[in-house]
Amino acid sequence: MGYFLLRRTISFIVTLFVVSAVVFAVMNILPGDPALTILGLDATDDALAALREELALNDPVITRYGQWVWGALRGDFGVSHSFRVPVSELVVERLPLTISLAISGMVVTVILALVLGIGAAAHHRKAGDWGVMFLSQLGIAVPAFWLSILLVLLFAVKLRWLPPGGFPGWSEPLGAIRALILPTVALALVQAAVLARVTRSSALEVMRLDYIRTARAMGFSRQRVLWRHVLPNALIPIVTIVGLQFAALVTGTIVIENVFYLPGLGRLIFQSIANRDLPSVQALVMLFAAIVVTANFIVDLLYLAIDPRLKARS
Amino acid sequence: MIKASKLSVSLGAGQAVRDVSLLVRPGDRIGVVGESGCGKTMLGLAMIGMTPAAAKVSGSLRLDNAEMVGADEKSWQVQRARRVAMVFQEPMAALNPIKRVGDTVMEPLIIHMGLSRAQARECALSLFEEVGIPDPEARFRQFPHEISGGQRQRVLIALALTCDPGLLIADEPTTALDANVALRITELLARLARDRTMALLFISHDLAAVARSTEDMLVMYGGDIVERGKTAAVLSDPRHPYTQGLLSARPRPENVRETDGRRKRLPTIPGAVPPLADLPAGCRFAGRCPVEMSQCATVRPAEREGTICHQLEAAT
Amino acid sequence: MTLLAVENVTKRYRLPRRALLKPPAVLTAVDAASFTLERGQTLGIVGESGSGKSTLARMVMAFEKPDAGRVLFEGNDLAALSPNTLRSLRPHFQLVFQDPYGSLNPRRTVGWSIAEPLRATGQAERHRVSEALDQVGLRPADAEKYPHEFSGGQRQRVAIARAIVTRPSLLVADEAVSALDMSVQAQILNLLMDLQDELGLAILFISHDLSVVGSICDSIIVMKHGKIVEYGAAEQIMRAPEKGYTRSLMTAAGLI
Amino acid sequence: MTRLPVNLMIGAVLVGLVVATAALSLVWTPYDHTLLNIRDKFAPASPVHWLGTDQLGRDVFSQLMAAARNSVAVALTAVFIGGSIGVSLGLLASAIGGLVEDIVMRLADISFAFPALLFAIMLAAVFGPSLTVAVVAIAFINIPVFARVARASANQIWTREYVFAARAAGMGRFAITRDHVLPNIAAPVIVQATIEFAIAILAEAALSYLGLGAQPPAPSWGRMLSEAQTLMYLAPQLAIYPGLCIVVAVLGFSLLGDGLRDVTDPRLVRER
Repeated sequence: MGYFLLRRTISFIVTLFVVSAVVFAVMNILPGDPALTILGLDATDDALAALREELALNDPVITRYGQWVWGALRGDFGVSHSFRVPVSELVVERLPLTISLAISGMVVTVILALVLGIGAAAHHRKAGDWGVMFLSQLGIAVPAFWLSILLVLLFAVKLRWLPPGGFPGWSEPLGAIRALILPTVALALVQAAVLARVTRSSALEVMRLDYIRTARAMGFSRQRVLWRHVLPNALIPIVTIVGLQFAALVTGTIVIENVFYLPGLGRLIFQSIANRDLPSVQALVMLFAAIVVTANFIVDLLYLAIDPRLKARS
Repeated sequence: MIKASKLSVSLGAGQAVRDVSLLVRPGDRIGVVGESGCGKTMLGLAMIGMTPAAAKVSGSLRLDNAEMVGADEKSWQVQRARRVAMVFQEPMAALNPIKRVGDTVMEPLIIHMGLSRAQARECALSLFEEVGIPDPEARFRQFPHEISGGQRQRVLIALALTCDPGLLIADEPTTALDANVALRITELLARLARDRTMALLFISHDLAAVARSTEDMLVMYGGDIVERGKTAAVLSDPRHPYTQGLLSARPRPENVRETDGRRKRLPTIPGAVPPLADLPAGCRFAGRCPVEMSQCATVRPAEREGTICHQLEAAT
Repeated sequence: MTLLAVENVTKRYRLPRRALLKPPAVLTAVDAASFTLERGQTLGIVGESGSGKSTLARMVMAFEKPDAGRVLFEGNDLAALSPNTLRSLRPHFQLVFQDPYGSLNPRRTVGWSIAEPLRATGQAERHRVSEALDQVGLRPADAEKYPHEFSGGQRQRVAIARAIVTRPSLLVADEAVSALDMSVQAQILNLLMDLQDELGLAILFISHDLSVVGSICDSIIVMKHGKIVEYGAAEQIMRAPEKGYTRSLMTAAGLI
Repeated sequence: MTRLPVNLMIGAVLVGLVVATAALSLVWTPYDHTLLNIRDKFAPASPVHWLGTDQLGRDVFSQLMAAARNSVAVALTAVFIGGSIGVSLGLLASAIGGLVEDIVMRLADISFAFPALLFAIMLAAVFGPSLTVAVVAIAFINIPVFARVARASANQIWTREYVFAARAAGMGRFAITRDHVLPNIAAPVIVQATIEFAIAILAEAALSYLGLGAQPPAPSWGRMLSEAQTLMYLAPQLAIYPGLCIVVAVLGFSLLGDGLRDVTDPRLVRER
């Protein structure tokens, strides 16, 4: 078990480094001259030279990569070209919103999906099953941003129950929560559709296995077999998908923040693109990728807790 | 006491089990023999109410005095919790992989018998001992993948014993095991049946195992019981042509050469078991039988002295 | 020349590492096994699961290289041959598997599958496929059918037809009758004996079932934990096994 | 297999509808979808403009048809590029095994750290947003997906006894990949491609909505939605139609993919 942990941890760290190298390469080597990208073709030579100096573009690529990584490890992501403040300050300011959105979205997703998925499996080929399957099939096909627009049309424009967008800040807790309800629902419904399907098929898969037959042969009730024998085993593939979905949710926040004009990292990244602020984009992309990689690492650790066979095998 | 009369299991167009009548008394050890597709597993499943959803069960099956054909899942749950238990072929697959084997065996004791955890633990440990699991305390905390195939099958037998069943159905319990281990599991099942005066239905294609563990045996072919009787008698003096063919097709490593030094060929039954839906309506063995008569394929033979065969019917 | 000579063959597998500092455990699947098989003879290898009998078969088939020792087929050390030489030699030693369902490509006609060894060496196919089907008791017209149209026993016949289509001198049968029902098993065993008489095949017959091995083999190897525990003439071993382990296997098989 | 599953048939009909519309838009739309007619802006649905006009008086129905073409083209290109590279890598990894397989699969693992959106963001920051950026980003995320599917299916085939038989017959790796592996992994790869097609249409819509994909005046359902969003109080209907189109297209491909999986995966067929 210790060995498994160690191997996963090493692979986690290696992955982070490879990811950082890819991000750095795309943002610094692909454009040829980042300074030209930032300032545009009509920039003067002097301005270009000044910017190259500021971003240390005259150093060898390897040195620049090393400095970037070293800085990032200490929490220093450089200075935003457009806002003229350290990127880390921008991140600290906006991260809480993005994280709360992602986590509340995940919680709603998991609860909804487990209940619907297991329920559908328990009523395999009955009306409830078809209903859940139909809804989830539909949910998978609905883009989150369109669902958001529909929710806004209904709850903000027509019923006027909730605000159509914007964020009053955490100093107004009630307003903040109201502002997050529609975004959370939009994020979660689509993901729950996917997860409910996975849950259902995973449960059905487990239900066919011999040890479920054993449990039935012992005379346990349907409910007991379902919740005590099927569910724990069905969780193993579900956890994988939850890990992948957290990644989808985190990038989903980028979209949703733009739909609802929420001042989180997703808005920031688009402002940075519009401003051609390469240092900020680079830092933010790396941050999002790191969150995704970390989520997958946590999923691997969860496996250890769920599946005792792993400890033996690895 | 368990009594099946005219018990049938239909699957689509075919009958996996056809009009089987069977009486099982406490302490009976009955072997069920036949090749794959003969209906022996389906018979076992029918006796514990676990035939596949697509299967239709008809006829009568009485557990003690309760009629179980057409009974709902709830009444079957009660029977499974108290009266009948089943052990399956693949011990690895039959155990919940993420549950410690001790917890697996304790579960029915707590749920069905209402024991406390401590009592259940004590009881499960003594069951482990009864089925011959060495060092039960240590095994108790292990997961199925951590113990050997033979130990897993013993755990499953212990699990089946938790409700002190009147009938234990063992479906090919030794097929997935090595010969030496299989032998010991066979002996264990026979001993448990004797010690507990528990009925044992031992379903197997392994004639040697059946010979060793049972007193009575049934030979099945195409969903019919084609022959039944004392195990020793059936094996030494088979009467139905199918049983005769089956027994002689068994490879026997003695007198393996003809006088000219060539190897003897094994006697065979021609052809193969047809799919369920293609079985002849009369005697199921028609079409492969060496002593077939004109009416065999269409007319069902009646049972005489434990066997169903037109030839024997004609002889008596 | 001896057809097949296995000399002191050893195969080890590294088990997955469990701890960082300890070296990974090593499983010796086959431990210094030696035997010979002459043309036209049948040698049985019996053992329980994990005895190393299938590993031995894979090395004889040159799917794996031994860690020590040599496998000599017609005097050629299989592990030392270049890939091309090995390929040109392959038609002479062929293989039949346990599972009649998995051993044929479900998307190809059985005629296509039977002809595969011929194509591999660029030989003409047609009449050889018909001939092979005939030899295993199937009709030449069956070549156009797909595997799912056959019963388990017939599929095993097809697999045998594929193995003999190149007229090999050695047939390795790895649990070739274990998945079959008793009545079909007898048919396939008879077929193997017929083919042996007809074609002068040598058969390396691997099985967990001592009664099968005892009734069709000339000599027998009993393996346990990778080691050969008993090796001798079949009649001799079946009449008077020397080792307790062999005797226990016989007891378990209901032979004593 | 006498009856085709319902999802397959519904999926096939919806996909047929979308593809036919896209094809038709190449030769005919009721109006030129770029034709401005400011006087006629926000026209309601009528026999003249079947679904009305937008804020610049363009015919909505014509725009939706032209956008179908855009969606299908982007998805087709991206899935084809990503799929061919991914399948080749997967087959290679499976056939060679060892270190090559390890490296390919580790890279596939790592590339899952970049969802299409992140990749598109990077490219858009460097090259400026364009439809090409969207296609490249979607193609890129398809590579590891197909590599995994191809390798997993291929590895299964490589352990089949008929592959051992082919090796025993003297067949080489290339011939075995051609004769046995490829035909047997075709089904899972096609199923995956259909599902990825649905995902690609969703991704294109999202990227265009965010302004990272199709640029005006190129027609795109996603871009139409982002324009409609600003006019939500004025003309809410404009925010409905493009979304419905996306749902129909995605639903069609995802049902088709599920249906294909049901008929090609023997394990699932038995369950039915």
